[in-house]
Amino acid sequence: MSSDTAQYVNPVGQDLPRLEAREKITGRAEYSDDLSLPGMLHAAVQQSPYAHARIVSYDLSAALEVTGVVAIFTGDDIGYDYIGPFVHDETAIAKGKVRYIGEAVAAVAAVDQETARRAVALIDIEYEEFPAVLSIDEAMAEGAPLVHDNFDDLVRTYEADHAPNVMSLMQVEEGDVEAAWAGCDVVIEGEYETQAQCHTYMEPCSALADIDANGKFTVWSGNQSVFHLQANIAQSLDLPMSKVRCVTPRVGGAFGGKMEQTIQPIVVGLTRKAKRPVKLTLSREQDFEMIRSRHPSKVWMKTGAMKDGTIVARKVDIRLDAGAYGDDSPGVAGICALFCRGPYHIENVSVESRAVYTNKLRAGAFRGFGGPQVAIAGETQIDEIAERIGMDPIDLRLKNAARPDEEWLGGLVLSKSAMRECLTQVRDASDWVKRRAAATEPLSNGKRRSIGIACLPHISGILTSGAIIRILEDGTAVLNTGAVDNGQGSDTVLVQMCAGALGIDVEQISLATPDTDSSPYNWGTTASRNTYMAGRAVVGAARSVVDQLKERAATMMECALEDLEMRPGGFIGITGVPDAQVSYGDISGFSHWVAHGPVIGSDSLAFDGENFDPKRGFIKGFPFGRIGAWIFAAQAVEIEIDEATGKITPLEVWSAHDIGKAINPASVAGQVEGGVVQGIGFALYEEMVWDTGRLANPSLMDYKIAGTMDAPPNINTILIEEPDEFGPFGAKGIGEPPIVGIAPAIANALTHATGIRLKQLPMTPERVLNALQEKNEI
Amino acid sequence: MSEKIPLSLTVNGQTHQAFVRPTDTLLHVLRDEFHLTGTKRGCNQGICGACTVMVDGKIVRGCLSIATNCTNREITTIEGIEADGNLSPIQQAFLESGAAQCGFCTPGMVMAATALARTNDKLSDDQIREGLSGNLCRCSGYIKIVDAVRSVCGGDAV
Amino acid sequence: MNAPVDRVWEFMMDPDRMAPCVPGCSDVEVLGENKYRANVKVAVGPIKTSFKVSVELTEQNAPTYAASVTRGEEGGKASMLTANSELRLTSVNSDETEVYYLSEVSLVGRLGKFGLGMMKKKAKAIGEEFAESFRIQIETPANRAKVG
Amino acid sequence: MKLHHPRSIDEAVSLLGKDGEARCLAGGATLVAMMNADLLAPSGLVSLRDVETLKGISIEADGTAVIGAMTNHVTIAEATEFDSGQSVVARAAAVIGHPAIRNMGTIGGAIAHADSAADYPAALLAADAVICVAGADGAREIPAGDFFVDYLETALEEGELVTSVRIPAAPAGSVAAYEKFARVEGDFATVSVAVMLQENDGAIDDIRLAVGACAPVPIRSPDAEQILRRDGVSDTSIAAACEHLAALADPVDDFRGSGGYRLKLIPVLVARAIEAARNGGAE
Repeated sequence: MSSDTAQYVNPVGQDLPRLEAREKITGRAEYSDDLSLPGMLHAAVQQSPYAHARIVSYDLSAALEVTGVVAIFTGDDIGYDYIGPFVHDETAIAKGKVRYIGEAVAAVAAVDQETARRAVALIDIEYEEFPAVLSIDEAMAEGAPLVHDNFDDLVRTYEADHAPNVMSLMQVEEGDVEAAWAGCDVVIEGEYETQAQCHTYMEPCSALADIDANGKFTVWSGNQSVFHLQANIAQSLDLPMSKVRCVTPRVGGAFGGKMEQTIQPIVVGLTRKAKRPVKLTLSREQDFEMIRSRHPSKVWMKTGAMKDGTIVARKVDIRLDAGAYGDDSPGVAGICALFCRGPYHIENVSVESRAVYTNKLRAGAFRGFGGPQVAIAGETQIDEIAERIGMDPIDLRLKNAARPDEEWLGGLVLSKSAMRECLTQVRDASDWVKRRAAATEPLSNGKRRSIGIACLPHISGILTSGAIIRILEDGTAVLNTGAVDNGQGSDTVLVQMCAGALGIDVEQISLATPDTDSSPYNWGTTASRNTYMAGRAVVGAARSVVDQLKERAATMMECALEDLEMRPGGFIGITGVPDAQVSYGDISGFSHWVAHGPVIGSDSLAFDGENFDPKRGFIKGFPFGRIGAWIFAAQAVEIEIDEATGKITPLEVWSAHDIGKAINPASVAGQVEGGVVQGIGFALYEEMVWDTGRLANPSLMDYKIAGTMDAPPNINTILIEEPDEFGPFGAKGIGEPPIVGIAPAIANALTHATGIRLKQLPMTPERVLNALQEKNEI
Repeated sequence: MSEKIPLSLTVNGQTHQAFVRPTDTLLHVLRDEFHLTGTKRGCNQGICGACTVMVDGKIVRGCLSIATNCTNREITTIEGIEADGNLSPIQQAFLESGAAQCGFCTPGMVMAATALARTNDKLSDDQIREGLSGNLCRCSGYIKIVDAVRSVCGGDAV
Repeated sequence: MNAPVDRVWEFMMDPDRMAPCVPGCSDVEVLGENKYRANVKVAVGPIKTSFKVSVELTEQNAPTYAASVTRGEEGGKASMLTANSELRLTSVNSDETEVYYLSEVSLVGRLGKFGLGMMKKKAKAIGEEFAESFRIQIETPANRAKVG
Repeated sequence: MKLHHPRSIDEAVSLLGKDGEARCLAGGATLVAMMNADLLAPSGLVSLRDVETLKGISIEADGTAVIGAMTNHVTIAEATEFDSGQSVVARAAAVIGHPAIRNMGTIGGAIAHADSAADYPAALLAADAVICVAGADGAREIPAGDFFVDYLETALEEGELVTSVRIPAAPAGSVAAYEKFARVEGDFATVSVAVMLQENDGAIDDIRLAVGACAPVPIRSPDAEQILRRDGVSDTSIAAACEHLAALADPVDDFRGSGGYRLKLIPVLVARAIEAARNGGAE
């Protein structure tokens, strides 16, 4: 059973294949839409044709006459039971008003897909159309129509100033920015615009719900937190949480898009009325129109520096287009404000960051969580400064890079961070100096090659997690955390850590699937926190298990507790006496059948880093408390530019990360490679386009993500392992940073080669060509 | 609603039968009638490639194929790629290279890679990327997928 | 238009004479003061459909300005369109009138998800076809007589 | 709703004659996508799968290449039968969508759908192709230039179907190329240019230049070609020629690029297409 102490290999740090790889490559992995239950009904939804309107009435008669229709769910079936992570402003399905085109207004459950679709179209809804606000400027204009006219009455979980259609204003003030400009030799100022990016997880949202004889619901769906989902469903349908059980089958990607509820409340609402299992799976088009996107943003930024490269001051105004519902917007606006300083030491900083309601699809969490919106402004201004003072961009960054021992905005301590190593290693690995110099020479084919750099701060951690480990009779173990693996590989990493902490093999651990009935708590697969937070809980639970094993072994071997040691391979032995040992199997059998009872270890924790220091500076409206361990990255991208068409082709990427410790280096590389290519999509290809209030490209035909021919053939992942003192085995998270620096690195490479500076994303061939022609006209 | 008619298809060497609508797609029939859910529905417009299956050995889009037009054809899905319970070389390579992340694109990707591997055993990276260009993946950045395919049918020419 | 502003106005306010100028328009019904209903056939290649539209004059200042809202839907609400239109007539001289017509059309549903660029061109083409047949209608002597 | 499997063209034609709303099912690559998007709901489908006479490529005595309507893109892309001028069609076929789409899609289905941003239309125009169709009143031949009528509209009458595409032998020694610019690989073209070129020590004897995705139908300008024949290939002659092409263009504004941008791309792609043709079709 357990392997021999001598030949035991600790799985931590090993490139183990995913635990579930085999089921995924054979087609056996089950995602929500692959599930079905006896008597299951199929659902379809009707979407709002108006960007802003009052729902006057529903006429369900025609739909109800359709044979095979079992239940209809509309706003009339619920009260004003609002949900939302920061502002409670959203209901299970549109009620009273619709606030964006595509919003779900009515749903039908019927015996089959076709019947449900036919019937839902027959629901006749009378609307009273209101004027809509379709942009940040329209929304903030004097006397603009209000997206939420009852905003003042809504529950908010944060303290921030607000204004008409402005749900939150986050303010940061350190030093004296206005006074500081005087001492600057160079001042760069600019306005930047970023677009709505669609998560485009490959699995469109799908949910299946069932109801038992006691009125308890079970919900299978793709999500990033069964627990958060359970709360959202219960609250939005006025159910006790004990009547809602959430389970997670395989999830086909999420990237932030499935952190809040998607369609689960609608499916449970239908199930409640139908008293039968109901499944709803969105079409790709509906998923585009209905769920959420990355926040479009407008960022004004001004940065000042001295001749020697010292960055003295930065002032920023951030406006996020939050769409029709609050969702994670105040949080994203807060992170924008906290990250827009960049990973630098800047004495004087002043930031205002607003989340603004508009009558468009809600924006929410998306890998990077505000980082990409401010990085394009901040990191291109650093390059502009470098150019103006004639300094190498990497040298300038190194000169100003925040030191591990120093404090971040608001007084958060960086502790161990490898910002500088990220920069120097990218410089060396990319042969930076040589490629930078070569960039000025046009190639034989008339195109140009260039390389650019960007670096970034992020955080890993936040909030709470738990873990339970139970030793089975034979000495193998069950690990249960409730952490959802969206495909990034956290299941494997958590099991590797559990095995490593217990000194046994991964094959000897069974991982429980996330289930609100049986799993301990995990706030969510978000904020790059599973490895860091769930991992810490796993290590804590393992420690407790080992203590219990020793206690029982002491009884078995009639020795003192302190004489015992854990031995790799699943043994507890007497220190200094090699053959005096008992296996976990023996101990567990003894515990189950003789004394002490089963070995069950658990741990529960909240992120316990420092909070803001009110004495240090002025911070108002930040909706989080302690936000996690700081992680840094530096990314260089080499591109080829076709100056005749404006097309930018990414050739190679170097991405260095302050990872603490890579529990599974191959898996980390996979995260980096995927994040980098999403960053390339954000930089070059992806943009949700609205036309007269409607999303005009809600399909993979018209909204383009990178394919094999559009992604760079070479992505070099560089891992800097400077162990974090609290991280499990010293590890920190990796999920988000890889997406953040790509757009600014490409923008900087473009400027280096051509002199043009794009301030709007994506950098489409058309925008590049227009800029090149404007430059040549001057 | 149009009348359902009996349909018999050969999938992975076995005969499957169901009553379907004449316009039902192969993807719909595989998943919802034959309960072969390994083939995924990602866009239903032929763009993402998650529904890639083989018809007479050639990869096609399950979502753009009319099921009743696939009679008298040999249909192969991800469920038919393993050889007597063993992973195929491509599947083995996907396993070892860590090419599957969320796994939703993986069945289609494995089908496209399998078809590619059958064409030649000396493919350049460009040929591999071209061969997989119709299959979108949002997790991996394609690096490990291309690594996996290269390890099976990559040539010296790169 | 080679016609006096009053006649252009009168013509434009008369659904029975306007309808034939709108491509594919049929079954015009007057619902009441400044409210009409009609059926409009549209085809984009093989995609052939018809919208039940209702037009409401929301503002009028004879004989120079009118604003209207047009709402329409395909059977089964597969697509819905909303058009906010503005008409301005300026008398150039006794028998010439400058006609300014602006219509912002918004299309949601199945047709709103498809071929943005092409659909815009189609809408523009329909608008031009309308303008042309309108001009012919109002400038033909026969109609002059009717109105005069 | 019924799906038919005729075995001959006549059988297919009579089936189409019986039901005006029925549509031909070729590869399905475009028709089924539109059905899935609820854009089309044909009352019947006439599958051409089993009509063997519609498949394959043959060369007639005079060098004319005859491509059966049911020949898929990959077969055309890999065909060795074409002369170097006719190969413009193969070059276009090679960049349609992705491998699975090229396995499914057929030339007949693609041109009957007549997407203005598709790849065949410009190539067929440059190749002086003739579209052969069959209907209740018999067969007829339509020059590519007359076949494409408007967005998604062709000269096909109700009840007619495309049976083959005839590509005349290109002038001796002519070369060809197809240049496509797209946002990402495999997307529909933002602009595409097909060229067939016959040169004799520097002088251009014959040139056919067609632009795709810049108008409801592919465009060709005799004046543009005249300029290039007269002045030879130079930046100035290309610029002058492209002004004539631009005059015929009426590009859309959408996420693949604004009309203005598409016009800017025409001279760039024309120059590259000519260059590529001279280098044997390779860039």
